[in-house]
Amino acid sequence: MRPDARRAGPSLAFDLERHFRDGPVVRAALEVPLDAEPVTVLFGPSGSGKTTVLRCLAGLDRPERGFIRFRDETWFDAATRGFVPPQRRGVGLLFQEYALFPHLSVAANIGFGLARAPRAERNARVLEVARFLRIEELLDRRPARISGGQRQRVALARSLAPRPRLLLLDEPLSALDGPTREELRGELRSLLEHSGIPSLVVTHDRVEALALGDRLAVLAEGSVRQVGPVHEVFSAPADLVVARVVGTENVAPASIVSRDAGLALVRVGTAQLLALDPGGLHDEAFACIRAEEVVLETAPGTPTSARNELTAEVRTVSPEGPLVRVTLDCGFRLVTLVTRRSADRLALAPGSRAVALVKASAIRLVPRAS
Amino acid sequence: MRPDARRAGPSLAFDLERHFRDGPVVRAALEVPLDAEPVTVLFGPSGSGKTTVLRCLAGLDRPERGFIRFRDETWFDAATRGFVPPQRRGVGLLFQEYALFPHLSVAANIGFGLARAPRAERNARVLEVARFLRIEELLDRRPARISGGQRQRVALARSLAPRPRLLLLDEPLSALDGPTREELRGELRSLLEHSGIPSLVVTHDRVEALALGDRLAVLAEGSVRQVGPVHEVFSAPADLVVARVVGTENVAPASIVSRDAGLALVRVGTAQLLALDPGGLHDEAFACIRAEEVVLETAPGTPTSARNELTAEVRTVSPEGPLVRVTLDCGFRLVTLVTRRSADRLALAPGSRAVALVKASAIRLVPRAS
Amino acid sequence: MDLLALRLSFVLAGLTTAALLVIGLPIAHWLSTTRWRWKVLVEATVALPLVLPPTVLGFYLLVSFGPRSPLGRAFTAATGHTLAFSFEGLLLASILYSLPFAVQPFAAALARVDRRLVEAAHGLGASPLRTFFVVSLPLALPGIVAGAVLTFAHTLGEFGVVLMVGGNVPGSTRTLSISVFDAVEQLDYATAGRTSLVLLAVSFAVLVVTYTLQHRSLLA
Amino acid sequence: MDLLALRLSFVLAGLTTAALLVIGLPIAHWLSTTRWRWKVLVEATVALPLVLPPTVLGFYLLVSFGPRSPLGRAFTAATGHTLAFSFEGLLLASILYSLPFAVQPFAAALARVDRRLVEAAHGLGASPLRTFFVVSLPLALPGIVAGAVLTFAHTLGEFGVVLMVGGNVPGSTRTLSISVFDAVEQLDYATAGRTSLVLLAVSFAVLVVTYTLQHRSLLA
Amino acid sequence: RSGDAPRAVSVAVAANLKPAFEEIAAEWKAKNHGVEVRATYGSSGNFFSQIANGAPFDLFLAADAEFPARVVEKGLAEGKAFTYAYGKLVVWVPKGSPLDFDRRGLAAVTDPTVKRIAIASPQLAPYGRAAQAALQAAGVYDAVKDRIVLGQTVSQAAQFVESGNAQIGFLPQSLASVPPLSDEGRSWLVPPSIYPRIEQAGVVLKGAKSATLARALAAFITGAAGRAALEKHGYALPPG
Ligand SMILES: Nc1ncnc2c1ncn2[C@@H]1O[C@H](COP(=O)(O)OP(=O)(O)OP(=O)(O)O)[C@@H](O)[C@H]1O
Ligand SMILES: Nc1ncnc2c1ncn2[C@@H]1O[C@H](COP(=O)(O)OP(=O)(O)OP(=O)(O)O)[C@@H](O)[C@H]1O
Ligand SMILES: [Mg+2]
Ligand SMILES: [Mg+2]
Repeated sequence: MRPDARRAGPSLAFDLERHFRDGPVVRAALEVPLDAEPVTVLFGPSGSGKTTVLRCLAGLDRPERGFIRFRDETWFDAATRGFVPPQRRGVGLLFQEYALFPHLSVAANIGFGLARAPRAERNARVLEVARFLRIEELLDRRPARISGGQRQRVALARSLAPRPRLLLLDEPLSALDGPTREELRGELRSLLEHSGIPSLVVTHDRVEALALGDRLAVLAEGSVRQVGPVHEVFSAPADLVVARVVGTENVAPASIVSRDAGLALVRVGTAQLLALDPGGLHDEAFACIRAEEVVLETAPGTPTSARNELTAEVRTVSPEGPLVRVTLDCGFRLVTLVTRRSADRLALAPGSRAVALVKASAIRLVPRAS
Repeated sequence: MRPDARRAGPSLAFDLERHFRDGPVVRAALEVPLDAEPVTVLFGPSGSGKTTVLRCLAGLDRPERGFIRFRDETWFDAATRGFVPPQRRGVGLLFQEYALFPHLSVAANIGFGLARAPRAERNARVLEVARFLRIEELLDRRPARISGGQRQRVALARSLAPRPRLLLLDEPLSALDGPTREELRGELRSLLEHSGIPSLVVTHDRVEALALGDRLAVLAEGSVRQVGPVHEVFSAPADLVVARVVGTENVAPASIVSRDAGLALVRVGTAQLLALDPGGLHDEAFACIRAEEVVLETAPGTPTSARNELTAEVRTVSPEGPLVRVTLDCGFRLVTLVTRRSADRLALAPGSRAVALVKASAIRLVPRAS
Repeated sequence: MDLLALRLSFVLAGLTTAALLVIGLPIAHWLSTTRWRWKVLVEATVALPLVLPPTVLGFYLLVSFGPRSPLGRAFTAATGHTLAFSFEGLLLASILYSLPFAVQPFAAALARVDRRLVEAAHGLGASPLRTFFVVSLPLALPGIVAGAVLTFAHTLGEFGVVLMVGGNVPGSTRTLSISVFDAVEQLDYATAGRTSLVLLAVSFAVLVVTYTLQHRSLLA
Repeated sequence: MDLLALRLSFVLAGLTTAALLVIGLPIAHWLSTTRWRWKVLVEATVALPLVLPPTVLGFYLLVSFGPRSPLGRAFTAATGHTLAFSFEGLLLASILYSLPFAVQPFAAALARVDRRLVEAAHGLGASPLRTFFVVSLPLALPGIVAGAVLTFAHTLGEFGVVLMVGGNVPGSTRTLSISVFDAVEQLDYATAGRTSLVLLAVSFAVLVVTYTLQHRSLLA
Repeated sequence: RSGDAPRAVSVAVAANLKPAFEEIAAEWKAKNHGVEVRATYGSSGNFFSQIANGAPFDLFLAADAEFPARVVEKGLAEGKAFTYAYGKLVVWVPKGSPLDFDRRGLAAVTDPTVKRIAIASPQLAPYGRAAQAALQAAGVYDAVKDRIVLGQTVSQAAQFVESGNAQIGFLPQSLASVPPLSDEGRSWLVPPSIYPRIEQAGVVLKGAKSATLARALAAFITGAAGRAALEKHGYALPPG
């Protein structure tokens, strides 16, 4: 999405470049609509520039080039040297490493952004946010005297309390245990939905991205590679880089053997696979297959034109949460995820044999050049 | 497991109590064998005392009561006031918030614990560990000039580099993106296995616990509630608290209607369920059911004595990573996880009807008193 | 025991310290945040008053307070009396002479305040002024207290500049340090000892209270 | 221009600063880490030498260096000359007098070093000594430099104590500050001005180099 | 260093004597084949404290008679104290001052243009005591006492007037009769009858490393050559 092709409604649009001395250049361009779909998730590998983007949006870093526009305000413009200082942007930023004020109580930390509100109102708001994040018994303590996960929640509370115009959350829930995290994730989502505060949330967790976000922007190798509804980006990564980032388990080099009626026959390793032909491909491509799209059976079924059946040998079997990750050799290395029940039923073990079923539509071919 | 009932082989055993001034009391007792199964995962809700336990083991905090024994050394004993200072424990601690030396380069940070090694050896080791963690291009930078996930890896590298006698890792991979995390998780596991360094790893991630750990210790409400093989603890939580902590999705109050031949008939909400009778139960209990143990079908099948069939109405359907989380009303609120394919096949949508199948053995009854 | 001089000494030391908090903190803040290439020059300059013997510095101040300097003339025109030999002149001289004692520790302490906390404050809408007072200043407190204590104690003991600029006028420029000095010069060791003891005791009390308050504020 | 005095001044200031790094850092370290209830008393005591006028302090030092004190007698027995009026005595007096200038900023800076970093160093097997030199000290550098600069500059300018204890002996206790002081006393302003200028210029150069090195070490 | 035949003598000299003593020392050195005179100039009070604590001076030339007397009293002296000069007090005013002392005498200090009068501290300096006594004798002390500022030494008093911060200074003639003061203003001799004599005495110190040389120098100062130099520099002489 090109941020300069401006939408009709209000939006946050930026296109920026930040150069680090003996470090990389971070480039990111994005336009986020502000009138609907409040939560945009920023996804990207470690070191791709997510924090840098948030810092630039908050006004704590100045890009070397580009602009930042929020609604009809220009927050930054390298061309005109325009710069709105952080104080006047009304942004709530949750720092990745919290940056809590060590000399202030938890309550004073949370209330810091409410300096202008009358005391009673401020206290009420602090209590409200603290309750929401389950840290109300910690209000009198200093940050050094609470736990890591508690600190993260205090930092989140501090950024939420002033009801900012834009929320920038850098891994808001990463230090929390599963149950707390799930609970807060749901409540945070409904809070953001109801308050309508547009938010940019950095997370490394696919589940969190799906649960929190409306849209997903993938930042990798110095630029925003893809933007779209979360589910769509996960299931249809635009290129190899995105596929890697969103964690497509199988990305294998594929050469196109033939094409026919919207399908392509490709060779992957020693196997041949039928895949949807996205068009515009050269002979060399990557085949991306999500692990959970592979079905395992003990015996071959009825092959159809749109389904691949691969006989395979099981290499490894390892539990992964509610599922079992099975690595197969079927002419190439194929990782699959099956339920524990299926694994039991199929008696999967290293060395045993199985048949892997993959729909042609589940194999996504992406150009190799990218 | 009572730590004072000492095993034959070498072990790390502790039983400690740390009192915080206007804070909670953290109690933890555990015995970890050191001759096999190198990795013990410490699991527990935010604020339960995981960091406190690691700090006590590293010698940075002094418990008010109890003892810490490592092999045949007594590191701490409140009774005799014995205390081995951190320098002499040979422990590698990864701090939850990294605590990198801001004035030293990444290389100097990683090499800090190798002060006694000759320069060349030190450099080689630093490079080796940095390569392992994919941070070798950052060696010359200061911590302030790298990203959050990079910092976490530097901290991990710093604790691994001196080949400590005991590793204490406080959320070693929490700030990393999915693919990097998965990769490192696997490599860390094999590193720990091969080096044989006994490790205590704090994580909030079930997948990580399963993938990294041999044993799981659950710390909650001020004490270690359960210890055992990871999978076992996840699938058979000893009590309600553990069930909550390990994230058993369904924990519902159940009253026992009748017992027969190792099975118990319980009422949950308006439904009646057959469950395994663990014995020793009073009339009131909790029924714990893991979401992925529930199978959804469109129509009832052949009921068996050991299988419950519950007709249900779908309430919500929400994607969660590779799976879909479906909340049902079947006389009580039942959360299930199904593959995306199943969800499509069953055409699950709010308001639609389905049948939930739950094996009696998948329903775990835990006493209500705990 | 010269009570007038005792009072004067503490008033002078107190006002000098207060003035250097007002003047020194902005300078120190600037020094600790500026990225100007040549700031080392300013840093070095700030320390220079110390290098001159106090009476010599006092002499130069005396000249620049005199009727032949624009400053001296302006002051006399405005107030009717000379800057030299007045309490105002004494205060001004003390402030100039003690500047390094205040600014150096202030700047050192402010330089070590975590930038991320300052950024966090800005991000939460705090003005630079509020950020300074609510974040930087409390975090730099030990250094600020060190600077204030040095200024205070040193002003109490100073007599070189004070003597030169003040002219030893009882009640307005004759400080306790001059009394002690006079007593020692006159070989009146009993008086000198008594006066020193009072000076030490009162200062000790002031310092103990200051440090206790500082520790409270950091630990509460 | 009294080159002997110039050399002596810088040697004295340099040695005093060096000595106070050696003596002051352990005291400051202790002050910044101890949890002893009464440490405020020590903190306050450290500042006390400042409260006395330099010549008065000098007088008391003179007495305690003299032949009637055990210290003075012991020194004379050991070296054959008196502690007073010798370079050694001068150095000792300067160290005592400048103690607060060093210890206060040192302690303030060390107090603000993040405890978690110290813990991290201990956890990585670093001895308390190595932790101090490799972690605490570099992190407290601005405060250490501030203390050292104050000590150095102040020792250059000091003449009250120096005059009293040193006795203005050319080549061994006559410092440049005394030369300037003498010149001003003799109303020999030309010499005073010239000497002051040299003192200022050399000090300025030393300070600029110090600050530049400090910034380098923090930013490199 | 301190060999059998010392070639140097160290002298503690009152600061006001510096110009005169430099001349005397140069002359004496020439006569004694280059024997070094190590002079330390400073305040007599300081010198006394230092001598009492073992300062290695051979000869002490004070700004008054009291300190040498105390040295003798303490048994630190070799022989008796000797008076080598009497100080003369002058009133010094900068060039262009309208004050006319020749006509009005000391009463001129009450002139309204005189805002500040600089004298040395009467507690510390004999010239300060003399100035105070002179003002009292002239009957103007009470009228001007609030305008008096005290210098710790006569030099400081001189600086107060010279810098223009005070309009009148009571100074030793020895100071006022040489540059820079002699160039920048004029002085008027206060009649010696209205203030106590400012006796300046010296003493040879016990344990002097070169007592012979010290005694010889003392004799030289009180001798013809010394007297001539002292007189030239504005001191009155004891009956010789
Ligand atoms: N001050 C700096 N100087 C030089 N390079 C820097 C600086 N700050 C960040 N970088 C580099 O810029 C890149 C982007 O950093 P950033 O912190 O934005 O990454 P991130 O996407 O937030 O990563 P993570 O998920 O690990 O937090 C990284 O490669 C980092 O090493
Ligand atoms: N210095 C302290 N003073 C008072 N209470 C403290 C202190 N340090 C920790 N606590 C409290 O002790 C409990 C345990 O803290 P700890 O840091 O060990 O938790 P944790 O299990 O590591 O949590 P998290 O997963 O959030 O990091 C928390 O409730 C915390 O608030
Ligand atoms: Mg980041
Ligand atoms: Mg923790």
